[in-house]
Amino acid sequence: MRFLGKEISTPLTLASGILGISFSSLQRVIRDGAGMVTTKSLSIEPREGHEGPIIAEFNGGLINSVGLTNPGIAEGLEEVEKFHAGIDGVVIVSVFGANAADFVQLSKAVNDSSADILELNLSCPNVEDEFKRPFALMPDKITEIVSAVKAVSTIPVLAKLSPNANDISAIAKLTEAAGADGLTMINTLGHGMVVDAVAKRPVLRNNIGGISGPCIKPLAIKLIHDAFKVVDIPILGTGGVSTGLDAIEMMMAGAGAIGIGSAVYDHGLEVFKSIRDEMETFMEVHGYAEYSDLIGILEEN
Amino acid sequence: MRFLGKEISTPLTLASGILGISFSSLQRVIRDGAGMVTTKSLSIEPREGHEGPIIAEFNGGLINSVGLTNPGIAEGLEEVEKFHAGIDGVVIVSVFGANAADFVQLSKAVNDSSADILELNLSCPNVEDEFKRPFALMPDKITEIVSAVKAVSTIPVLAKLSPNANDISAIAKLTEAAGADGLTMINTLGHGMVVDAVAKRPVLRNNIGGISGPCIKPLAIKLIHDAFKVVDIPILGTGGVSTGLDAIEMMMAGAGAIGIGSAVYDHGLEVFKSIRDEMETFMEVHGYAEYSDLIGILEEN
Amino acid sequence: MKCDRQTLPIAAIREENTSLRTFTFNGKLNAEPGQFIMLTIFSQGEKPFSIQDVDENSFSMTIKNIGPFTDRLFKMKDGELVSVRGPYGQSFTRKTGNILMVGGGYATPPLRFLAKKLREDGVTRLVNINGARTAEDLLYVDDFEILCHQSHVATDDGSLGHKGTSVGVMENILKHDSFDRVYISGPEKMMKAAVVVAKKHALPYEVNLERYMKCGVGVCGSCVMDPTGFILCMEGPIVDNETLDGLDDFGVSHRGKTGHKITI
Amino acid sequence: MKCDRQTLPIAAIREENTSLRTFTFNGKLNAEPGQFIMLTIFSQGEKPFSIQDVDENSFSMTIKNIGPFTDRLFKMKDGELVSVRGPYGQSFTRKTGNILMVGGGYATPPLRFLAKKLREDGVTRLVNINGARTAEDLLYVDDFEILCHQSHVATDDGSLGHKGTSVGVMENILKHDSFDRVYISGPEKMMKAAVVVAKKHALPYEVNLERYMKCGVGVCGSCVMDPTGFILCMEGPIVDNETLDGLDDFGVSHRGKTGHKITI
Ligand SMILES: Cc1cc2nc3c(=O)[nH]c(=O)nc-3n(C[C@H](O)[C@H](O)[C@H](O)COP(=O)(O)OP(=O)(O)OC[C@H]3O[C@@H](n4cnc5c(N)ncnc54)[C@H](O)[C@@H]3O)c2cc1C
Ligand SMILES: Cc1cc2nc3c(=O)[nH]c(=O)nc-3n(C[C@H](O)[C@H](O)[C@H](O)COP(=O)(O)OP(=O)(O)OC[C@H]3O[C@@H](n4cnc5c(N)ncnc54)[C@H](O)[C@@H]3O)c2cc1C
Ligand SMILES: Cc1cc2nc3c(=O)[nH]c(=O)nc-3n(C[C@H](O)[C@H](O)[C@H](O)COP(=O)(O)O)c2cc1C
Ligand SMILES: Cc1cc2nc3c(=O)[nH]c(=O)nc-3n(C[C@H](O)[C@H](O)[C@H](O)COP(=O)(O)O)c2cc1C
Ligand code: FES
Ligand code: FES
Repeated sequence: MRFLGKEISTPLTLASGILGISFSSLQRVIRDGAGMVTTKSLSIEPREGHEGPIIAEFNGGLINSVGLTNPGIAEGLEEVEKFHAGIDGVVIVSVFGANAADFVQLSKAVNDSSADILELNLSCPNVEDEFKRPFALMPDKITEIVSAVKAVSTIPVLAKLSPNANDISAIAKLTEAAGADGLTMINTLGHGMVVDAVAKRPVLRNNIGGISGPCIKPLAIKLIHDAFKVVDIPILGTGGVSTGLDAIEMMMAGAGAIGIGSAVYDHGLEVFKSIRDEMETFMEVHGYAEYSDLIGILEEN
Repeated sequence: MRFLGKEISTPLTLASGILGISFSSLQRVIRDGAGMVTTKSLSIEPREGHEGPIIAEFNGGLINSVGLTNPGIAEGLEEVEKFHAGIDGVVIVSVFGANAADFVQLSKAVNDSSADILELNLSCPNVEDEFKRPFALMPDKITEIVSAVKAVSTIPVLAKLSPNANDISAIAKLTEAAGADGLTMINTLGHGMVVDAVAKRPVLRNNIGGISGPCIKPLAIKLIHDAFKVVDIPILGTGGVSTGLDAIEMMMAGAGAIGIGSAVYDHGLEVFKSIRDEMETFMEVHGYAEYSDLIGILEEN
Repeated sequence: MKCDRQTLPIAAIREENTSLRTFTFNGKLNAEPGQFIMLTIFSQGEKPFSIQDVDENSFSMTIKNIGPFTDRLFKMKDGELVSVRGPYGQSFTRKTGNILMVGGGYATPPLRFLAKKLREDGVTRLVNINGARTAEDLLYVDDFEILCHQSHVATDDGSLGHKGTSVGVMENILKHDSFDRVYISGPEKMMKAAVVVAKKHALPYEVNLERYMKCGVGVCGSCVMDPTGFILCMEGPIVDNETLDGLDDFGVSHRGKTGHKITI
Repeated sequence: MKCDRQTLPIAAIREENTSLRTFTFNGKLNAEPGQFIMLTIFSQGEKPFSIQDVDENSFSMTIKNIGPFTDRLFKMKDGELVSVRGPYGQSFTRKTGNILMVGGGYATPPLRFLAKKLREDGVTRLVNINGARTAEDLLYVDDFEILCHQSHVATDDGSLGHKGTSVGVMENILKHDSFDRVYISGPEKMMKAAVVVAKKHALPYEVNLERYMKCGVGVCGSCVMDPTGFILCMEGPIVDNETLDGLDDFGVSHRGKTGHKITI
């Protein structure tokens, strides 16, 4: 199948922020069965991110407050070069900045690298103290950043949206209108707090974190479906997928490919193979020939 | 302990929409160990609500699109009278209307009944097609409705807020400023879609529903804590509580009492006793004498 | 997961009479007699139906065309998809010994399933009374003939068997015969009458109640009965004599679609 | 749940020497030698530490005061709360037979735990080499004396035992003695040297690696090693000879707090 013009063997994609710092993890995830891999979100300067604990579990998912730890765009792109030197695979480079100028500078660097697709992280809930509200909740910011990036990018651009948006259809439409080639939906849901009752304290050092995992799947599917109905650009559906059936449901709702994040935590990297196998079995039983036959075929009641 | 001036034996409260149509269910829940019970949200006229399926499960919780089925305020309040005729217990009557005038009319009727506390459901996500965005997302509507109701109500008034609000601190503050005696937080998270991949359709007849259950607990706790920091009125904390530890965490975050909804689905009405027992054990082990010693003692890192 | 669903094509449709059809599905259902499922027709709605038979890999319900949902179902053909969740609720107790069953109208499906199971259990003696308005309305006449040691038929118009109600037959039988337990499933008025008879003979009984059900899983409150707050979908629909004594609503009132109370 | 936590008061603090202390907690930890836990000091942060001992109802770590986190820990007293999650990672294989252990500096804690377990398993012969800069820096001298059949000590300054490194002692011993397996835990340069020696004698080995760890559960990528993408926190920290051969980073480079690569 194809996604944003790239030939991929499966729609399964490593989501940003999971392992994706080094070429070696990215290559490994491709070998373990992903069709595409996303790097951790890269900023102009290196970032240490938040102190630990940066991750906590609850009944239904995870909260994390990694805080966009990354070695900076220059070193990040070196890893992308090494990745491509060793394996055939599609790399999505995720970037984030404090303003449109940052995003443009980052996008230029990514365009000068061997990256296949650019993803704009407009929606990280873990740096609100630093950067205020996620851009993905502010229509004018989305338009400004996406159109500025599109003016300099020749590789396809994905805009990563937030589940906290109150009117996702409007956001999706204006993101498309600003020139985005595709949407990544959804980032983590902001915010959750997991409490340690014995210590009378939040578990995360940062007190709150973004919510991911199985529990956000119904939210992700709903938002993806809403966006699918109003845009023509493809959607990299992400949020709570951990089984083949999850992936199929999300593709039926409108996703053109599927991001996998928290499931790696829950099930290890083998999850790519198991999801792929489950998808294939379902497709065989129910008579779907191609992954692309699944996209957006959901009928509302 | 006391909540809004009422003496209650435990902080555990039946949340609105769970069984609470008839005096007999409400009495039963009190007998099963709740300190307070909330009625299903009552409107001026009877409502059939949505066709089924109105409820679906997913890994982490429930989605529902009951659509505010209720026999109308007149018959609903008859049940409240019968309730009080047979048992000692605190009843919170939940109401919702299409505008401030409806809320005032409903509140007058509730004030004329034996109801103990009035709850304004400003935040049901299941009737957006009918009533547009939940009032709880619109600051001016909250102010209008709450202050109009307060002008006619002599019994305490709880305003039920939505987790979809982007700035809960602001919403909580203005709800308090409008005169609310307390906050109920949170209603279900809007919206989720659960898909039946074989049928290629959403499971719910109404396609989408509000999300509840364990998976919304971190969101609820975070929002309750945010509100607790900025208001002086008590909070009826609701969202994903199914164990004693859940309840304790939520009280530490700032809840003055605890609503229980989806846990009744997951564990039956015995859940009130089991939560109470688990709370008592924890309090004994960790040296808390009173439920009220738990409220808001969480320290941020 | 209580709401786990099976989405299945209709495998077979059998016409029982002009208004009743038996729908069979190929799927596993681990159900006992008296339990029910919630059946979804997509874009239409969801309704409760008793299970009338379960085999290793199939199960079936007998359904009366009575309104919009069932009408839509009657228009469907083999191979069309519906969705089923359940089984829900408590079943009849499966007692061996000397057993009487009294059924009426389209409420007999669970008794058919029960009869089959009781025979498998090696029941000592199983006597069935099958009532309906007319011969044409009677369900499973041949099945009960085969499954029971003795099988009686009653029709209001006398078009088959005894002229009168199944409760009338029950009274007659109890004059000269005794049983360990009676299982009753029919219209509520008929069950009320049957209970009076059973009480007179100090015969333990179980009845199969129906109330408006929206969720089937003890959440919506639609099926709750006064004054005990009995949750029929979970704690019923099969109710034994002791519990039934506490349900003032029995034979008196039920709740409609909005939850309002209606006198029967 | 991989991130299940235990929040516990410090039960005991034992001073091992000026910079190393052993912290004991009363709690259950189902851990094997070589595994580690993530330790949280509230409002401070979270760091990985190897387990040096586990008893029925307690466990302990030996920790070096080296920076802000450990400094804060060293200021804490009995009874103060910390939080622990784990155990994480793969342990040393527990082989019986003829076993050599080579440890250096503050990396010896897992070897102490291993020695205890191997003795419980009935190891045929257990020989330990314990190295440090000075006598004062040596850990567990008495423990190893008791736990092992033979226990050697090496200090850089010769203040106790052999003057030189533990790897020097290893070389000497291997000249006249042979083993089934060697377990190595120390600074990476020392382990690199020990591996060369082990290879020369075709002696199977397992090493205990350290990399910057933020999550401990295979998510953040901080500890991943090139070029195989080996996830040290989950698949290590104990690494056997075959796997280690694939890790070009061993002894060469690691990643810092931002994930940037640093040459060792
Ligand atoms: C536990 C249980 C088992 C049942 N088993 C069978 C069965 O085996 N065969 C069969 O034909 N019918 C059975 N019913 C009744 C069946 O659910 C209704 O016939 C069906 O819902 C009618 O829907 P409709 O839209 O066709 O008719 P409508 O016009 O909507 O209703 C006609 C009548 O059906 C009943 N009804 C409608 N909706 C419901 C509901 N949600 N819950 C309960 N009753 C309802 C009411 O009495 C109503 O007056 C059972 C009901 C219950 C509660
Ligand atoms: C699997 C494993 C087991 C360990 N076992 C022990 C042990 O038993 N006893 C012991 O004293 N130390 C152990 N360490 C090292 C321990 O984690 C660090 O000493 C500690 O994190 C230092 O933190 P700090 O703030 O005091 O010092 P900092 O000033 O933050 O760091 C000092 C040095 O400690 C190391 N370090 C700091 N943070 C980390 C981190 N998150 N992950 C890994 N290394 C880090 C780095 O080498 C750094 O240069 C272990 C590390 C790992 C990965
Ligand atoms: C530990 C962790 C780190 C993440 N880091 C990033 C990031 O750097 N950039 C980004 O765009 N999304 C990040 N995300 C969000 C994921 O890419 C994904 O959108 C989200 O987790 C939902 O998918 P999931 O439920 O499959 O995890 C992170 C998620 C997790 C759990
Ligand atoms: C089936 C169902 C019906 C509900 N109906 C109502 C309602 O009528 N009015 C209302 O204010 N909240 C309603 N709610 C929301 C609950 O009161 C509660 O706020 C929410 O479910 C979160 O709590 P929980 O996770 O404990 O279920 C309903 C929830 C469920 C699951
Ligand atoms: S049908 Fe909903 S509680 Fe019984
Ligand atoms: S420490 Fe995060 S992946 Fe190993």
